[in-house]
Amino acid sequence: MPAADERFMQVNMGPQHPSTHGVLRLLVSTDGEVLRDARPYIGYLHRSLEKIAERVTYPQFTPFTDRLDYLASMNCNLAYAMTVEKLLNIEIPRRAQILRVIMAELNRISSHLIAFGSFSSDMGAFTPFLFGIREREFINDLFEMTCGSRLTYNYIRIGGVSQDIPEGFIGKTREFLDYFPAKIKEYNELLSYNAIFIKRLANIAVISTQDALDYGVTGPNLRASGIPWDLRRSEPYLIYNELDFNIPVGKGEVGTVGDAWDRYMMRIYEMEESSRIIRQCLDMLAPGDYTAKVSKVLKPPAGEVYVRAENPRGELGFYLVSDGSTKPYRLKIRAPSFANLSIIPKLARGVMIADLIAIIGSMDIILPEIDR
Amino acid sequence: MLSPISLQDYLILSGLLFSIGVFGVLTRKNAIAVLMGVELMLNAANINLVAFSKFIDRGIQGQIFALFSIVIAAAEVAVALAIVIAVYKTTRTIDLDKEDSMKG
Amino acid sequence: MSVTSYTIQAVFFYLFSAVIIGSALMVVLLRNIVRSAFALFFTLSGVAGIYILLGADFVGVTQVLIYIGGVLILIVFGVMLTHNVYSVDIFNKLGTLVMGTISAIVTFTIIYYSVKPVNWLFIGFKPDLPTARPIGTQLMGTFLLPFELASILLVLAMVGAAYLIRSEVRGTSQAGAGDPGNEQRQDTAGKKVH
Amino acid sequence: MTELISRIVGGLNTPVFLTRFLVTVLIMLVSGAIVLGISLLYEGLATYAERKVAGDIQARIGPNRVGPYGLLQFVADGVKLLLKEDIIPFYADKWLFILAPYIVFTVSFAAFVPLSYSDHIAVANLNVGVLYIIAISSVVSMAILMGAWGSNNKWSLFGGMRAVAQIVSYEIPIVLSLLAAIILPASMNMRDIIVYQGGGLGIFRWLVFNNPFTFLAFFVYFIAAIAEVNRTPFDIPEAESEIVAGYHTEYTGMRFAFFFMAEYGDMFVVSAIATTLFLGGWHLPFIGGISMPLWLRDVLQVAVFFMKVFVLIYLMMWIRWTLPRLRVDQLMELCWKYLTPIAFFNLIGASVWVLLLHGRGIYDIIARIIVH
Amino acid sequence: MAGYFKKMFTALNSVLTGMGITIKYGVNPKAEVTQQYPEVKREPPDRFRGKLFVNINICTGCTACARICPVDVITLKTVRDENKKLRPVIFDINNARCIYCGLCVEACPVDNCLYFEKKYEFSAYTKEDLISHFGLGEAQSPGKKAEEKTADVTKEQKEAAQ
Amino acid sequence: MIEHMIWMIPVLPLTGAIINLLIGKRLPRRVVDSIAVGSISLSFVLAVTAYFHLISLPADQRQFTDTVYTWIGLGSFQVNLAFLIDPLSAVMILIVSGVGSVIHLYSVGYMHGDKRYSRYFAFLNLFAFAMLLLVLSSSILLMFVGWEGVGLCSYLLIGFWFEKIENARAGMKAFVVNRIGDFGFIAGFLLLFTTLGVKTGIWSLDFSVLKSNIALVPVAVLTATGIMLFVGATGKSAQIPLYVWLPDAMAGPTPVSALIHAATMVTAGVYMIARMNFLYVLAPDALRVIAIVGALTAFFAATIGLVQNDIKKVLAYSTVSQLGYMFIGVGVGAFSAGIFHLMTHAFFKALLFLGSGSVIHAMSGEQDIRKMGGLAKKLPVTTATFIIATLAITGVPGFAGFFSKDDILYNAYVSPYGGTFIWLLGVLGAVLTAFYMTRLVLLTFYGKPRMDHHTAEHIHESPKTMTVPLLILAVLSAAGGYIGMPEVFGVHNVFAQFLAPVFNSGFAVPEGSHTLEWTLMGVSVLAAFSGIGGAYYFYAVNTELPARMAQSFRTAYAWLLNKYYVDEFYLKYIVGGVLKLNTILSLFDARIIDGAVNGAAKLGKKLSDFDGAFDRIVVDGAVNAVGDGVVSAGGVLRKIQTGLVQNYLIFAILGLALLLSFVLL
Repeated sequence: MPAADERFMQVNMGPQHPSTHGVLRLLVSTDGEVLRDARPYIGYLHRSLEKIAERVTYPQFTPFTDRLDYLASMNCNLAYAMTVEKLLNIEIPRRAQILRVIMAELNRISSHLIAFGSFSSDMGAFTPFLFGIREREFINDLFEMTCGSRLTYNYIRIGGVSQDIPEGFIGKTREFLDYFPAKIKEYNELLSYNAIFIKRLANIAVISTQDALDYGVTGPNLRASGIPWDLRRSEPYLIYNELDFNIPVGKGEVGTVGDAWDRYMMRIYEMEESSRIIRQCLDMLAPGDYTAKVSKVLKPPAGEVYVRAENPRGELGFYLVSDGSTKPYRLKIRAPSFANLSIIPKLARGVMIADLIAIIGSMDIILPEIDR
Repeated sequence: MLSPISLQDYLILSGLLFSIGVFGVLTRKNAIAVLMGVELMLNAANINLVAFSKFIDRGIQGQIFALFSIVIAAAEVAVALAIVIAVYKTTRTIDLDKEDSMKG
Repeated sequence: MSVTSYTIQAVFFYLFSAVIIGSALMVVLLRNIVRSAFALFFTLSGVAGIYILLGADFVGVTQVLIYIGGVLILIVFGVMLTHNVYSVDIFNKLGTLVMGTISAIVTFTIIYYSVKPVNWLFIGFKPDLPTARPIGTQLMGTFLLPFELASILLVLAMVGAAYLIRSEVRGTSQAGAGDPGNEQRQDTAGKKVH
Repeated sequence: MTELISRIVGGLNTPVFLTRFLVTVLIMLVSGAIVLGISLLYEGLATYAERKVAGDIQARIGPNRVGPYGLLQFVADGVKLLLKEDIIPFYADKWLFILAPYIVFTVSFAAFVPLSYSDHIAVANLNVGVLYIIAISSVVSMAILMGAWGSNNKWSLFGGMRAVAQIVSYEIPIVLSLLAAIILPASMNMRDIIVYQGGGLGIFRWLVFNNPFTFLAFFVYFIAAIAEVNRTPFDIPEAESEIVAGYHTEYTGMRFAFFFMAEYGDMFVVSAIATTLFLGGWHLPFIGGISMPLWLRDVLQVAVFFMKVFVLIYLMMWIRWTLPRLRVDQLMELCWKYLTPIAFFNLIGASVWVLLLHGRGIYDIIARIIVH
Repeated sequence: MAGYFKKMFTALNSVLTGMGITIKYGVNPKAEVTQQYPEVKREPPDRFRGKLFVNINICTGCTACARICPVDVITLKTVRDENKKLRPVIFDINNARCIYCGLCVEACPVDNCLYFEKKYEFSAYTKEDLISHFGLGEAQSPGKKAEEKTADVTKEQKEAAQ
Repeated sequence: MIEHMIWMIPVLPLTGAIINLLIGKRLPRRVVDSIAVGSISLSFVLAVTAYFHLISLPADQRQFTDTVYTWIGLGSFQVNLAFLIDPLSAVMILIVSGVGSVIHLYSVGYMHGDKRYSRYFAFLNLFAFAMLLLVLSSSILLMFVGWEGVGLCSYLLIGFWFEKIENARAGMKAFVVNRIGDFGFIAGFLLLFTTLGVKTGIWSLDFSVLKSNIALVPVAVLTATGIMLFVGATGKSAQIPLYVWLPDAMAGPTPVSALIHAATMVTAGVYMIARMNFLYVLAPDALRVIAIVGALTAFFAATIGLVQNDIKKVLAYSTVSQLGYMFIGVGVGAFSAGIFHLMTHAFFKALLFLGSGSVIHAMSGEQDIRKMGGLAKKLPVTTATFIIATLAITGVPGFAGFFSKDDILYNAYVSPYGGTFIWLLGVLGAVLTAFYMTRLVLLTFYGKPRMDHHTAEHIHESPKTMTVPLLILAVLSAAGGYIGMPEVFGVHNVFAQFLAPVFNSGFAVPEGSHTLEWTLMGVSVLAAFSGIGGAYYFYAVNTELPARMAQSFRTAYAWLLNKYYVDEFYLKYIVGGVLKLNTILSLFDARIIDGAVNGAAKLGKKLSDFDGAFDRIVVDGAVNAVGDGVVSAGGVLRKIQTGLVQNYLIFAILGLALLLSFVLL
């Protein structure tokens, strides 16, 4: 702990605080309402996931990846599955690939809905949060009918997906896609373009392009700073190179490029883009295998591999070392929120307490991923 | 049965309050506490004004004076506190026993 | 005015007096300065009550509005700005305490003996009439100049106070390491922050 | 009031002063108890209404378990709060901590006193009624500061400081906009003000329609009043996502309930002032001229008064569940850069209007034009 | 100055737009999406991952489920019966630890042996109550300790063999 | 009409000051200076109108009062906010507003690049207001307000460039030294007020009332009052011993020096004594003191002026010296001569200062005359006007200074209050004046350029706004003297006649023979030319001589250069304060033996007497005893002075209680 400057008030924001999105602890040093310093202290949710990986077999670790970013389990499953597949050199059937994309993008929408909702409640408006939850329920229902679970899906497996989609899934998804744009418009009217909301966020906590690169910020936060870096486009995996979608970047619509409002708005735009992707995928969906042939006991050859995928919160990477046994020798997770969190002390200097909440909310960090 | 309250009673109440204020001003070590003592004294004076207005004044001028006094007290406190805080910022204390740069 | 009214008035007078004197004593005697600031709240409320008892409802309400809503808040803010949360105790020295007591008693004696023997010239019974309108009329008439001056004074005080407080350049004032008050604050802070 | 006392005492026909005195005190206590009871009932129902309105707006149902339509929810809540453990933090300043909620509640309750509920019903018809309410509600900030300081919690302190700054600042536009209305009836007596607004089919003489300046004043007042009672979008003193719960962070059980009820009490009072000063108070719209028994008229008037108040309270709730929260400095900016100057020029305009047109409102002018 | 009023106007406009949206919901009871849970029970989909159930009679005691479980939910003890077939004497599933990943169900080689029920209400007062005992030993000596159960079943088998 | 517009004369600049002070920062510079110059010019127009109105009246009725407001009304004691116009104040307002307008105009050019432009003009206007209030007031109290006002404004203006600590110090010094004088002033008029009140029951501070009742006051009181008032005048008008602030006050902008320290403020003391002439004629002892102090100042300041190298410092000492002449004038009872010199001095000294400002402006801020030279070619207008002013100040016949100075010297010789000694000092002063002024001109404008190359390139004539005022003042300096031509030339002394109603109580000038007058005039002309010639010899013909002189009279030169170490003396022995008395006493011998003895031995008998006295005292051990006594007494007393306000309050309350108990019991 740094020597406390007597002039400033030291306040612990968290680990028990309504808007630190979990158990993040920020040691905040304030001069009245103005922050001098905010240092994040992490580790309150540490579960040794990387160590556990060394003690379980490759397929057994899949459910644990659900718990990395619990709001985007599908995407975490996907990244892990792709990592092991690369190690094993497995080719995935096309239907499985398309299903994976559909699930990943649906989960991206549901994750962004939570980001949108929780951010709105951070900003003091509670109603959009419930609206967001309402739409997310729809997606949860879709997932539940596919894999039986509503939060930790464990659906995307090494070699494909665990089950084929059930009957009626496509119809329901289309229903959702038809219903969703009107809701996005509603969000925008209710919140995004609300004068108070803009006033709270425009020009707040601007991440410059250089800073974003320096701190390794990824995902919507990076794109909000004006860099069109999206792994789906820059390093296409699955079938993303066949799809037509835009990479929204921050334009400083109401303030500066890379301000909190831009970061928030990236998520709204991405939800729209994801809807487009899902629609295309549904059209492309043709009968086929939902999984490749994978042996019951996985024994990848010795070696190491790093695979990354675009998660809702940024670049999720798995660095996997295999010694040829059934268990990973070492698994290192590159969590996007962890990198994104690192820029918070820089942003938090000199802003007000309310802005700190806006910063955390607009970065959309998730603690299980940070603490692992 | 209680006898009607006379002007004297009000004046004595005000005198008591004033004396307490004097006590506070004289004994408190803290500048703001002294300021509170001053407020007590001002209030005592205002009670006098209003009481005279009720019992002797034919018009309402005593009350108007009290109003002015209240308003000016507000200004006084604002400035006094500003000074106290300015002193605090330079010396990091408002202990009057330490503010003795006038000491011979 | 019936006798009952007198009685009620007397009851209220003694009630308010007790509140005023009691809380005023707390204001000057309590060692915790925040508490004495809050005790001042009761004194001021009691004085407002006395005003209303005297038929000066406008003054009474103004007392509440300005003294409690303004002055007292300022004082409490002042206390909070100049004290650490954990060191609000103030002590009185015995010497000044004795001298102060003597002075206070002497003051009261003088006031008492100058008030008591006087035969005040009463104008007789004066009903409690509405005061807001005559006060307003007189402020805008007879007392227009003082009224305007008071407003100017208030503005000046406001500007002056703001100027005084903001004159410090942030981050330049250094709390000396040898400052005893500073050490004490840190000690207590270290003890109680958990 | 005095009439009532003398009637009752006269009925007793006893010369003993003590009896008369006791009867007077008794009547005071009883009338106080009635108002207290009604206000408690109102406050309970208001909390229920708040939750119901929130539910409606958020596409939920809201409380519906206890009693019909969940109407008794507040009773359950009250019982729960009463039975909850009463926690006083160890390092709190116990005196202040205990005293603060009582003062807050008392003050909010005391503000009910000068309200004129119908032509004949009022607890005390004060000559300086409007000023009295303004003065007494400024005491709230003191009590809040007491609680905030007494809690010895940094979040509480933040909340207290914010609350005081906000209440003190917003008093200025409130008073200025009220003055714009008061100069017409030239009285601060609630009943006089309402009587002034009689006629004109019961709505056209409302001060809000009197002239453009009073119309504007009403909105300025209403916005400032929302801030005065610390409700979203001005709920920064208890902004839960920023400073946990502000000044009542450490309060539990009944002490918390006092703060809670005081908020709803204040809502009623500010709405009642708006009703009294701008919306014609208890005047029966359209049917005011019809002769009817006195008791019926009083009942109708009370109903009309409460109806108007509740509409305004609904408006406040509606706003609360729509808008995000402002930041501290933006709140001050709104007050000092927008509301105060507008209210100020509005007051000048209203004075000029009154001077030039001798207090005639737009309705009077139109009526004159039509008649002649 | 024009900017000042324009700002006010845009602010008011956006606020009123927002309020228009909320009042639409506020006055429309049909918009309410809440389900009255205890009265209205939601029908879970077919693939719902609820409480695990074991059809112990067709269980082959292969322990595939216990091995694949990442969190060691399943406690499985088998005894060879007279036909040299493995019989699951103890088949305990600790619902408090289960993460409902479904790996065990997929691993089970026997159809309809280990599967998820559509049950989702199984609150209990103690953690022990959350352990479901499916093993054969449970039928014979319920409530006994694991060792005793094994002993009982072994004894019974011995008796039967004799 | 004009009788009731007198109040506007001071109020106009006040309005200008208020406007510029409040919103000047937001106004364009053109507007700021228009307001400032316009307001003072309007005042001047009004003053001229008032003047013409005044001379349209018969000579014995030339006095009227414009009462605006009853300022203080306590029973019979009443102080009005009233303005008095009589010939004396008419002359003064003409000078103040006239010269003031010119200087305002000049400032527009001089200050054009300054960042606190509006504030400067606000202060300048405020100063004009205070000065006009001073000269127009009809009572001492109101005059005192103006008196303090000019003090304040001089503080503000001297320290106008307060970024440099010396400037701020100079302002402070002026303020503090003025306060010392003011103390005398207050004491003086209060003494008069109370004595008159107690003696006669007439509680008044009005000049007219005082004048008519002055005879009722005992002479001793009048003398005391006169001396006390004169102490005030020494402060304001920079006479011995309080002149030290004026040279330092040159730190302010040059137009300020011109306005405050040449033309107006410093003359306040002279004006005050002239205004109180009815008192002084009854207190001849006080007059003598004034005359002697004036003569000494005139001489000593001139000696210091001989060796100064800063162009403004030379002018500053010449101002002090010329003020000494004015005091000689009023001190010998020739009030109109004093005022006459005041007027001509205002013209030529303002011109000198403005000319020096123009030079400094051209030299990019350089003030050292050793680094100038040869400027005549590059600054023709400045040079010409400067030379006119120099001729005026040196008393070359025909120029303004000649008539006024001659008038004073003549009166000093013939007046019963004066005498040969004073006259002689005056003449010597005139020689020295001529010498150092010529030196200044020669060093500045002629000879080889001594400035560095860079500065030389930038030298250029000042803009119109600066040269036009110079020309106006040059005309006045050249011709202004003719309104006061002595009667020996066969004309009427218009000026003296005009002022006569005010000074009717003054002494009658004894009819000296024309021969005497011619002789004296000849002596002073001779003095002027000898000074000029000497300077010409030293600085144009034999240019090495001054350096050699300085070398051979090293110590004397050092004394002169360091202004007789008066500042150091004050700093060490007066400012040090009472509490440090002990330290001072113990250090006395070391300092005095080293510093004072050496100088005293070479300077002459007077100072060595002084020094010798010191020596004896210091050698005497008794002083130590005195010092110890002071310390121990102070030790007892300082226990009371805890520095804690509350302790003081306790004593105050107990004391009050004691007092009240006498009343009540």
